[in-house]
Amino acid sequence: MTSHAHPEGLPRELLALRVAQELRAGMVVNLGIGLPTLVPSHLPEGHSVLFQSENGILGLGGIREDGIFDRELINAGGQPVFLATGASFFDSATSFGMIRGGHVDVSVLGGLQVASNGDLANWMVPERGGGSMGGAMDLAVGARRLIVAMEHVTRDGTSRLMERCTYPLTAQACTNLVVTNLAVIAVEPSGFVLLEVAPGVTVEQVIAATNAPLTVAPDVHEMVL
Amino acid sequence: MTSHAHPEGLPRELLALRVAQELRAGMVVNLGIGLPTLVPSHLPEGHSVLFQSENGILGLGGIREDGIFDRELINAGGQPVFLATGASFFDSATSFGMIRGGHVDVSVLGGLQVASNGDLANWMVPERGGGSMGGAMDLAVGARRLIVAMEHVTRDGTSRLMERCTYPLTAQACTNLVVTNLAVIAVEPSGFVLLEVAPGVTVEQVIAATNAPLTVAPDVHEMVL
Amino acid sequence: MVAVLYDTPDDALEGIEDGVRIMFGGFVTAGTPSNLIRALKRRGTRGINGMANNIGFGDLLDELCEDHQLAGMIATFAIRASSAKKSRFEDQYHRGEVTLELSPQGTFVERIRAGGAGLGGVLTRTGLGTPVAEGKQTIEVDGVTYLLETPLHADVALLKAQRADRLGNLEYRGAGRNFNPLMATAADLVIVEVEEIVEVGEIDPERVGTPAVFVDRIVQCAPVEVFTP
Amino acid sequence: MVAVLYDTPDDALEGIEDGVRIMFGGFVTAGTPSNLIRALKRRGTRGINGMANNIGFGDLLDELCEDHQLAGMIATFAIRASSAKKSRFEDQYHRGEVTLELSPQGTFVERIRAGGAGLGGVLTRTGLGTPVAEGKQTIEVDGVTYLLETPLHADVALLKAQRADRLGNLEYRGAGRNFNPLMATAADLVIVEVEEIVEVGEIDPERVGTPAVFVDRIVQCAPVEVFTP
Repeated sequence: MTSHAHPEGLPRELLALRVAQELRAGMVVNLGIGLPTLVPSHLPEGHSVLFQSENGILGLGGIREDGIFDRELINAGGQPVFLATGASFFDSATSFGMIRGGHVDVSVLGGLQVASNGDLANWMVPERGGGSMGGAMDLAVGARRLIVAMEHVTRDGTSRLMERCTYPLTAQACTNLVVTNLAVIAVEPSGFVLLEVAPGVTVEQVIAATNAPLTVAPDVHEMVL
Repeated sequence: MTSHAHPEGLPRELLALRVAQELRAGMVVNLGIGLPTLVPSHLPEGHSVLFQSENGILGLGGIREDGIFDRELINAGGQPVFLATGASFFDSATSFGMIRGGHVDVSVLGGLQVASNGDLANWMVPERGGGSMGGAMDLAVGARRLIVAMEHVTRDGTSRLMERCTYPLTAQACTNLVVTNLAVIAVEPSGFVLLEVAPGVTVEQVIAATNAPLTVAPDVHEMVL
Repeated sequence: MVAVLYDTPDDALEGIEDGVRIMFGGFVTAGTPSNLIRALKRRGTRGINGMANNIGFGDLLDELCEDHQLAGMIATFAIRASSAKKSRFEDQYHRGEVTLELSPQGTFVERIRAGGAGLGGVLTRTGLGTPVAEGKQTIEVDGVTYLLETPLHADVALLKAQRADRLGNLEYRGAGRNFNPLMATAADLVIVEVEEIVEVGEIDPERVGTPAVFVDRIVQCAPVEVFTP
Repeated sequence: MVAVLYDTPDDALEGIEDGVRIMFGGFVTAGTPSNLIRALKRRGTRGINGMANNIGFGDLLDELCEDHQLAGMIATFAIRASSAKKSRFEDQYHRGEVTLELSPQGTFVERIRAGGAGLGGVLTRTGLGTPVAEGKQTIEVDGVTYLLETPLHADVALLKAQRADRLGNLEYRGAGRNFNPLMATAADLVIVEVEEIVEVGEIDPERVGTPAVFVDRIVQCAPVEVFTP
């Protein structure tokens, strides 16, 4: 398979918008590095989602783009941020107690591979070696609901959704929902269930881009963006 | 043995003074409930001993006796206290991390029984049942040096220093020094070593009041109070 | 979730039923939820399995024994080794009407922390060679033996802080912290009495002792007058 | 013990020898002891076994690789899974010149905390079924399997706080806390750079983030300018 076999689907910003739609007022949400950090800008003005940042902030505001850099006020990706009203600071032990103890409602992580049993791999490409899990393993184990946001296929067209991950795992059976540029897919005990397709993408194209059995939900429909 | 068989020795205040002499500038010291709380008033003016209180204070000042009671500013015995300059507050997990982690130089605890192998019993009288160890077990295990301050014999004249404790233990082999109304006794690998006697008390009287072998140090002398 | 404000401590206890497991914050008088304890007494909830540092020692928990509301306690300070003074709890303990599990204070708070932080237990040397170790598993790590102490959870935590904002952020004062910030993490329903409630943003983010995520209900009231032991 | 004040970060490192185990506070730019890291580079200490959340990611630790000062790292973020950007550390890792032990971030901080708090280890579900669990003991508690992760200690901790008083009490600002308060408890010698040193009593007891008991040396200096990654 080459990338030409698969449709483009959503650009990154719309993928982030679709993830943002999963968040509800009052939820405590942790966003991983990379694509997930685009999510907050797609929430409505005055939303009451409380963003947790693993480096010790509850009530993270938006990313600061006015050129002012405060080294002590950054998100987990090292970017300068604003604080939301009602924010608080704490150390890393408290932060991961919050995460591991099940006090975070939703974690949004990037992914390299997701298996139909919910396994996630997102911290190491074996060909490169080494790797970096940061807080991802704790988030995958501890968050009440895990959303993985990623491109559906790799640059060379290989599906990132498969029966069993071939990369080292982040955590077992942890993924609840996968949002990709092509589709929204739930991870159920029975495996992947296709809930939504991106505008202009067909169910058949998603099936073709997924390297695992895919149950099509009876009410499968196009994403409303 | 009846109490008439043993001398009176030091009153409580002088026992506390003798314990105070063990403390050095800059030490971090935790004082147990009861007799140990009398220790600070026997330190010289301007001393720099830093008192740790297990309920979450480093830099405890003296006991407040002006009748003003602030419910959030008490020692581990529930008594109102002043703060020393440079004090800090923290939660109980941090407090016991400090204690258990070996960051307290000296712990002074009351005792019911001390054995010649260093075992301490101080939280339960079996005839009464129940008991209360509070923070004593953690202090006995975690403090770098444990001083037990107690009366040498019970009201009915039975020695509190013995070969093996008969009461349930607080911790094993934890006691470094015993300061009583009759004597100062080190706990060495070889057992009890008599270092000092109280004014007016003889070495023979201490031996008679101790229900375990007692090595007399070559330089045994009267306490300098 | 945003914390819900209640008008009275009695209202704040709505839904609490017999047989509940309750963590009580506080160390003697400091950080003790005195109004919530009195409200629990008025409510008459029975079969309570309580967890608190102390009972019968400047707290108001012993009053729950007047009407036999307690089924048992996990505590560090419950029955004095010396002193003639006896609490109602001690009487009921000796008559076999309440159970008592004593936990060393550093172990007690760490078990609560483990319960709130998703950890499987606590490995400590505290309690080895004492009755505290009886019936418990020991684990060897790098040649040193540790006691395995299990996490504590509760259905409800009754806590006290100095101030709260309307989101549920808590600010503590002095030795009022003690077990409160840990218990806030380890109970399904966290109810906090505070001396003052302020608008969101009025508590300095640097001074928040318990972030809002842990707090479900808050009620403002002046502490009950208690006598120092 | 009262903390000792040093004039320069270079002086503050006196006595540090080759083969030392060092914990480095900080998360990317926040709470990173940039002056102490630069001083360590100037000092030329070699064979360092480091522990830090990240290396090569907005910190200055990768500079220690220029002269091959590092023997190995325990870290949570060391080699990017994606991105073409390679650090010196990554190059040396691939050439087998440095070792790397990756620890999940919540496990890493809890191992440090255990090391400082006299606990025998950490029981966590994080890492089960992943390479992190390889060769490690698992423990069953109440029917649930946990991974046993061992405590971390260091000879030296290099930390950063906003302010210190002359006793050694530390006040942190913003996300500058991160690993610093935990590492302060887990090293034999704790050296802290701060932006300001004040008289004892000037830091509000309610705002002390690390009590003086944990701090050995302090030095005042403006943070090194670094670029956000």
